[in-house]
Amino acid sequence: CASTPEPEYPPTPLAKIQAEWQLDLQESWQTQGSQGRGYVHQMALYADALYAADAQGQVYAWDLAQGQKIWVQDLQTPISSGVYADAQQVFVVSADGQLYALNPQTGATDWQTALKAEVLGAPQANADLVVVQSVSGDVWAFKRLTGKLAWHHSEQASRLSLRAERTPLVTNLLTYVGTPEGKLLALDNRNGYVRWDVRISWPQGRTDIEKMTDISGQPQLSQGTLYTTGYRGKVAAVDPLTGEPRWAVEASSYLSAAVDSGTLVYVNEAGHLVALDAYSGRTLWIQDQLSGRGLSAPVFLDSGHLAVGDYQGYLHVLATEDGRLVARAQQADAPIQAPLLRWKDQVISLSTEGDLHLWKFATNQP
Amino acid sequence: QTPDRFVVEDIRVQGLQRVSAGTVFAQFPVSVQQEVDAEQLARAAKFLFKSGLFDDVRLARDGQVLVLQVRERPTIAKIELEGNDQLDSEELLAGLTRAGLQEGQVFQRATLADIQQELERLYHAQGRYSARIQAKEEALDGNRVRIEIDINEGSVARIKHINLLGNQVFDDDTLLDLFELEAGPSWHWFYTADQYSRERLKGDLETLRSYYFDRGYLQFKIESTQVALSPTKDAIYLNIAMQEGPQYQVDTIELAGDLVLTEAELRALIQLTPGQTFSRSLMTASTEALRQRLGNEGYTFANVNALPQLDEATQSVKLVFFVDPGRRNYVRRIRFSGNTGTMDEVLRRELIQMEGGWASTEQIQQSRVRLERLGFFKQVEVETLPVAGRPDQVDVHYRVEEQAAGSISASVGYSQSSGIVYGLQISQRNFLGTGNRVTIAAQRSDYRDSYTFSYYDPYYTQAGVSRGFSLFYRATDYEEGDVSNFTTDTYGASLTYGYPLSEDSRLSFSLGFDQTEVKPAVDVVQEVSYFLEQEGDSHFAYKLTGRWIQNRLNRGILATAGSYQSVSLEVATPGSDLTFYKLNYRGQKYFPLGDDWSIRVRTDLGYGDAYGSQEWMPFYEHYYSGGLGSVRGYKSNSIGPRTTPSLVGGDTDPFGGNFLVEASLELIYPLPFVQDQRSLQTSAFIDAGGVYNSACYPVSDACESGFHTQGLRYSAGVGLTWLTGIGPLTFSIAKALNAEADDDTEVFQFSLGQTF
Amino acid sequence: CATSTSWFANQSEQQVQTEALVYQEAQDALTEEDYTQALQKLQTLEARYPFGRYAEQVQLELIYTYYQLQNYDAAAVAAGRFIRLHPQHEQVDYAYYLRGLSSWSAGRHALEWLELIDISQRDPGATRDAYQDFSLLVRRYPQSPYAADAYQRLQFLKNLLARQEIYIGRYYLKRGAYVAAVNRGREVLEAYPDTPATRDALAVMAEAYTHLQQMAEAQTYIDLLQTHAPEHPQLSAQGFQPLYSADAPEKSMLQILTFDILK
Amino acid sequence: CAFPGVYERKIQQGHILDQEVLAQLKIGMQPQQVEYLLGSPLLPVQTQPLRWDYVYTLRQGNTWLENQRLTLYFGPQGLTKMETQGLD
Repeated sequence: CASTPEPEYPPTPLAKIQAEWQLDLQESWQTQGSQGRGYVHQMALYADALYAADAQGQVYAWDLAQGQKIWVQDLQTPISSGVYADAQQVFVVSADGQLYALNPQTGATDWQTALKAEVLGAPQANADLVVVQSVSGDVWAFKRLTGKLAWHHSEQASRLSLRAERTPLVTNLLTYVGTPEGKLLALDNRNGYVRWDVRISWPQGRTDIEKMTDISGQPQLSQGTLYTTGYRGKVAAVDPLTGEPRWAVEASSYLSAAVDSGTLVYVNEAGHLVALDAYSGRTLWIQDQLSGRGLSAPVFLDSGHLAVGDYQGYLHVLATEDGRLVARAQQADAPIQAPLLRWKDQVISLSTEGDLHLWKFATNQP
Repeated sequence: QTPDRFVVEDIRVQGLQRVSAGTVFAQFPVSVQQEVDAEQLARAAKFLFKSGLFDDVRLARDGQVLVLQVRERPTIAKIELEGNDQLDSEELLAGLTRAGLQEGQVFQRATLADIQQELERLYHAQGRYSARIQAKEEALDGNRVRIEIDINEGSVARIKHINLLGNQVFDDDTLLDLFELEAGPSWHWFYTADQYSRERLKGDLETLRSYYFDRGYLQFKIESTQVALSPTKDAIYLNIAMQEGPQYQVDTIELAGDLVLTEAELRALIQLTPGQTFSRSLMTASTEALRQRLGNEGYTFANVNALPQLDEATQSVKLVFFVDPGRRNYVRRIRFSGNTGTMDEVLRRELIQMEGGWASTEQIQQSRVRLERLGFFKQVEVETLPVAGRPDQVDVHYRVEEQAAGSISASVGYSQSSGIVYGLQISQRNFLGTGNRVTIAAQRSDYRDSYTFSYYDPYYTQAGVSRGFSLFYRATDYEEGDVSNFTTDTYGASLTYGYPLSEDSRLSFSLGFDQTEVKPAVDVVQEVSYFLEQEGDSHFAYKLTGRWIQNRLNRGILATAGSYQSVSLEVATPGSDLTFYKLNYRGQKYFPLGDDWSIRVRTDLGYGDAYGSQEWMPFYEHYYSGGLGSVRGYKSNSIGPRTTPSLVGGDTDPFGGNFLVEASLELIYPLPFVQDQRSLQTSAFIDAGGVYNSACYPVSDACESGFHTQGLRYSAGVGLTWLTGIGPLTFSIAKALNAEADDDTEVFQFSLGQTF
Repeated sequence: CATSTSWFANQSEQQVQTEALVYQEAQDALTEEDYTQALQKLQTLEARYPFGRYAEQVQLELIYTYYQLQNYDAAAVAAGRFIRLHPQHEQVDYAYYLRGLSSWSAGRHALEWLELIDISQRDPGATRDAYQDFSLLVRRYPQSPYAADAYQRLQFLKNLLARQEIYIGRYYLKRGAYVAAVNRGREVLEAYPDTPATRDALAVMAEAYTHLQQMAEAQTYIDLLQTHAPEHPQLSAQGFQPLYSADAPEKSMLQILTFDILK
Repeated sequence: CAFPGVYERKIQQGHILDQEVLAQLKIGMQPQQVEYLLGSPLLPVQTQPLRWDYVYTLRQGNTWLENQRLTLYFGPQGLTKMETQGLD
């Protein structure tokens, strides 16, 4: 019998849970989704405005307070990246390598510039610059008012890298990026020079596949420590100014970790949620009931709860203290790969088919 | 303690289980009575260890006796594979054997890792990047091990999306069409175009570069190609970033170096002209044409290279062709191989390139074509090899593959036109490899009994004067052949001489006689009885035939290029009972369309008439049309005017006519799964043909004289010819397009043993 | 579907036949000339006991069995492997001999026994490959029991190849390609000096130089022919008789038209 | 043979000996220099004394169109004598 080869980590069926919280669907909107081109289209939230993009080339803006659409802008070319938004501008990158700066009120295009690379992660910005990182690991920084190229850091292209939503962490002075070769770099925002770099994991093994050891998640900064995950490498904490490693733990995760008040949570390759003590790296708990379910990057809803989406369109909420599953809801049967968002008492989820849902997150304990 | 220096009285080996002492001594370079020191012994031990038979080799000394303590490595008794579905076990075991790992082999610790790596490599080659292999060993008695390999094949990494960046001039779709790799729906397991492989990507990038170079974008550059694999390892995404650059026009073209020929002559071969958009393929074609031309002048190893100099300001190219003829070459020896049946002289006499003369590439190639035109060989290849120590001399080697035509063959053929054909054919075109055509053939069928003896020597003299003679006896029952109800007995003989007029055309004359008896059946058709009344039923004729043949086909059988024409005039000379002539033209031309596709146009024309006191041309010499080799889809000989039934009754039969018009248009295409195109040719065709009488017999009522279009018959269909061991097999399925009531059509026709 | 657990895993290891027993069975099969049986036995020995006591003997007998089964390719491959593995083995001459015989027999032409086909006028095919093996055997192992037969076959091959050069040389004389004819004759003198064809080679070279009107050269070869083969057919009272004429047509018109009856 | 219009192929043998090249032959030249100019001789060479023969022949059917010969004699200090025949 032509057995379909079973995947490396077979998805585990969901067991009944003791729901302590619940998620009630409030609102549902629609984008054109990723159209099978493997885009995640991370959403952006600023003040009460929610922004999203899709593979059709449309950028949407909603007013969450009023619960209705503000504007839709059609760029007539597929968008591959996630969305970044703040008070001044909204940034997206198209599939053929054009960075667009849009006016947050009207969606009109301020400027656009070509960088001729595929960008999946959402652009990041600070007061002066907007920074994007391509799938191959190269980093471009542009002046956010004019769109003029400030600097370009190029990574020596490895033959086979992991397809992931590489996202830089932009601070005032430095921009932190992970590379396909397993290194964490700090780039000086003025000129793009490498202030420091630290090797988090080593490519080992014989074939190209075994040699893949990308750092593909977005580095996270919390209480003066910089955290990063690594594919077939390590989860590590380093000093943000010098790159001095504080602790590192063998792990394999290609998604960004979530850090909040002393707890770091990441999803490993097998789909287990693992919580570490942010100061020492000691393992607090491991939640493996969602193994193999293609989880999205974990997000803290509040200090007590964190949430992930899975490949069948389920939302799962876990308790931060021990990782037990406290709430669950299912949207349409389409994968949720974009990290969830929290707005006031609501949780926002986006599926790859473009269904965007707002859920009221409340406890069901009297 | 290792002995410092001593004479070895004897050598004893301890720890042998399955390895024989003889093998150990053969690998241990120390012999009895030899004086050795510690260093020599260490080297000897290392040499024995390198044999790979033992896990450990230790030396000890017992008095004057050297003791070898060895621990044998186990050998692999069995390798078992589990979980492999896409790649079957033989394939995997063959891969392991190639890596030197097979049953009976010595087992080393490293073997396990080697097995794992080798199998992973095999799966990665199939694009199954997520395959995982565990190998473990289990000890058996007799120092042997069994190796168990558990395979999880994982899924094939399919290309989800190819992303082109930086292309403004040509859009994504036009460029992606050039690619072999495509992002395709993974619903079909055998759909392999979307299976990523590095070689295919390299090939596609090369196609992309030449696409741009061929359109003048000389500064086109592929900046980066980036391959990303999804974390679940089953989807691959390609990013190709390019820099198109400006389009360049040709500014000037120069020729430099030792041109050997006049500049004008060489310049005519260059396919680029100033002002035209530059194209790399035209530049390469021009270089090849120049090199070929110099080869024809004896400079077989000439080389020509073209250097485009870019002027970025004006976006124009200055093109310089550097010509270096090298030295004129001479052919030292010409050698044949593969002609185990055909005599060397039969091949050598066809060559245009002379041994001992200056070498011309064109003549060497033309000689290859002439060998193929003999029709004795399935394949003829030629290579020119430089002679060591003689920079200006070459040897030419023709490698032939003989056609599997038995020299003695009894053939039982079947063709619808004449039923079962028993035939004993003593030989055909290459009698015992002498190149002479000797045919002693006896054929019996309901339609015709014929006995022929013919002998034809194409090289009666060296210059190519050919000579042949033939004797034949034929009894034909036209009734069986659906013509009309009479039989003819003919016998005769002829002597033929021919000689070449040029490299590919010949003229031949033949003188002969034949005697024909016509025996009408009782209800013979009126036309026959009318003719017999006029001319009697037994005719003797002297036959003089002149024939001009021009054969430029690229192969003797199943040609795919070139042309063939023959004009012949057959005259029954004065002094024969019936004086008539028949003028025939037969021509075919191929238009190759590239890699085994070509169009073939064929035409047959014939006109015969009586002359002198004679009024009618003998009806048994009439032309007929229809059937295989003529207008397919119609019964053979069935097209054309029909006879008038006898007064007694009986049906009308085809009567043929004194002039024939036939033509066919064929598209020859290769069958996809057939590699050996040389012995199988398939085609789709349209045939047309008609037979007419310039004047009608007074007795025939339904007869229209002269050419008229309703007389033409059309058909269309598909055909196949296959060269089997016992002779060519021809099939055709054709639909008659404008058959009328009394035409007898035949959709399926086949025959074995004749080539058409 | 469930991965197939190898149901025969628990089958006890095949009753271990001692190596000697299997080897004996192979010898019996060989003596009875039951080569298919012998082949099967020898192959199990080769797989089971690649380094056993009889390993080398088994290899030699395998070559012999393949040869008897007329599987000439397999015999040649097996012999080649033996020569590579045991270059100093005292029976390595047998391996060379068998490899030579294999390519010799592979080259034989079906109709040759009918004397209808003169193999020296055609490509001897695989038989030519036997040349190296036999000459190496004769040169390096003169006292080998097979050297005598190898020498015979070598001589036959040399004569065959030399005769072929003469045929081609004479063809070139007929066509008027005299440089080619000279070189074909020279090839015989240089490559096959110890064959009777050298006499005809001298005649071909003499005739070629005559037609080239280089009488001095022609005379040297005629003198050589005189001394080495006074009874050569082309030597007559009036001196050297060329086979073809350089200026008269090969066949006159009359001859052509009258089947060579009238001149 | 005497058939009307019979095509008889031209048979060419030996080295093309054209005038400019022959003009460059000088007494005293070493054999390698000659070999570079004319090419290595196709006909067998005589060794004592060293004599090289170059011929160029062209025949059609059984009539001579060209029959040129060049014989070169070499001494210890290179080319000593040149003889030509049929080369005007």
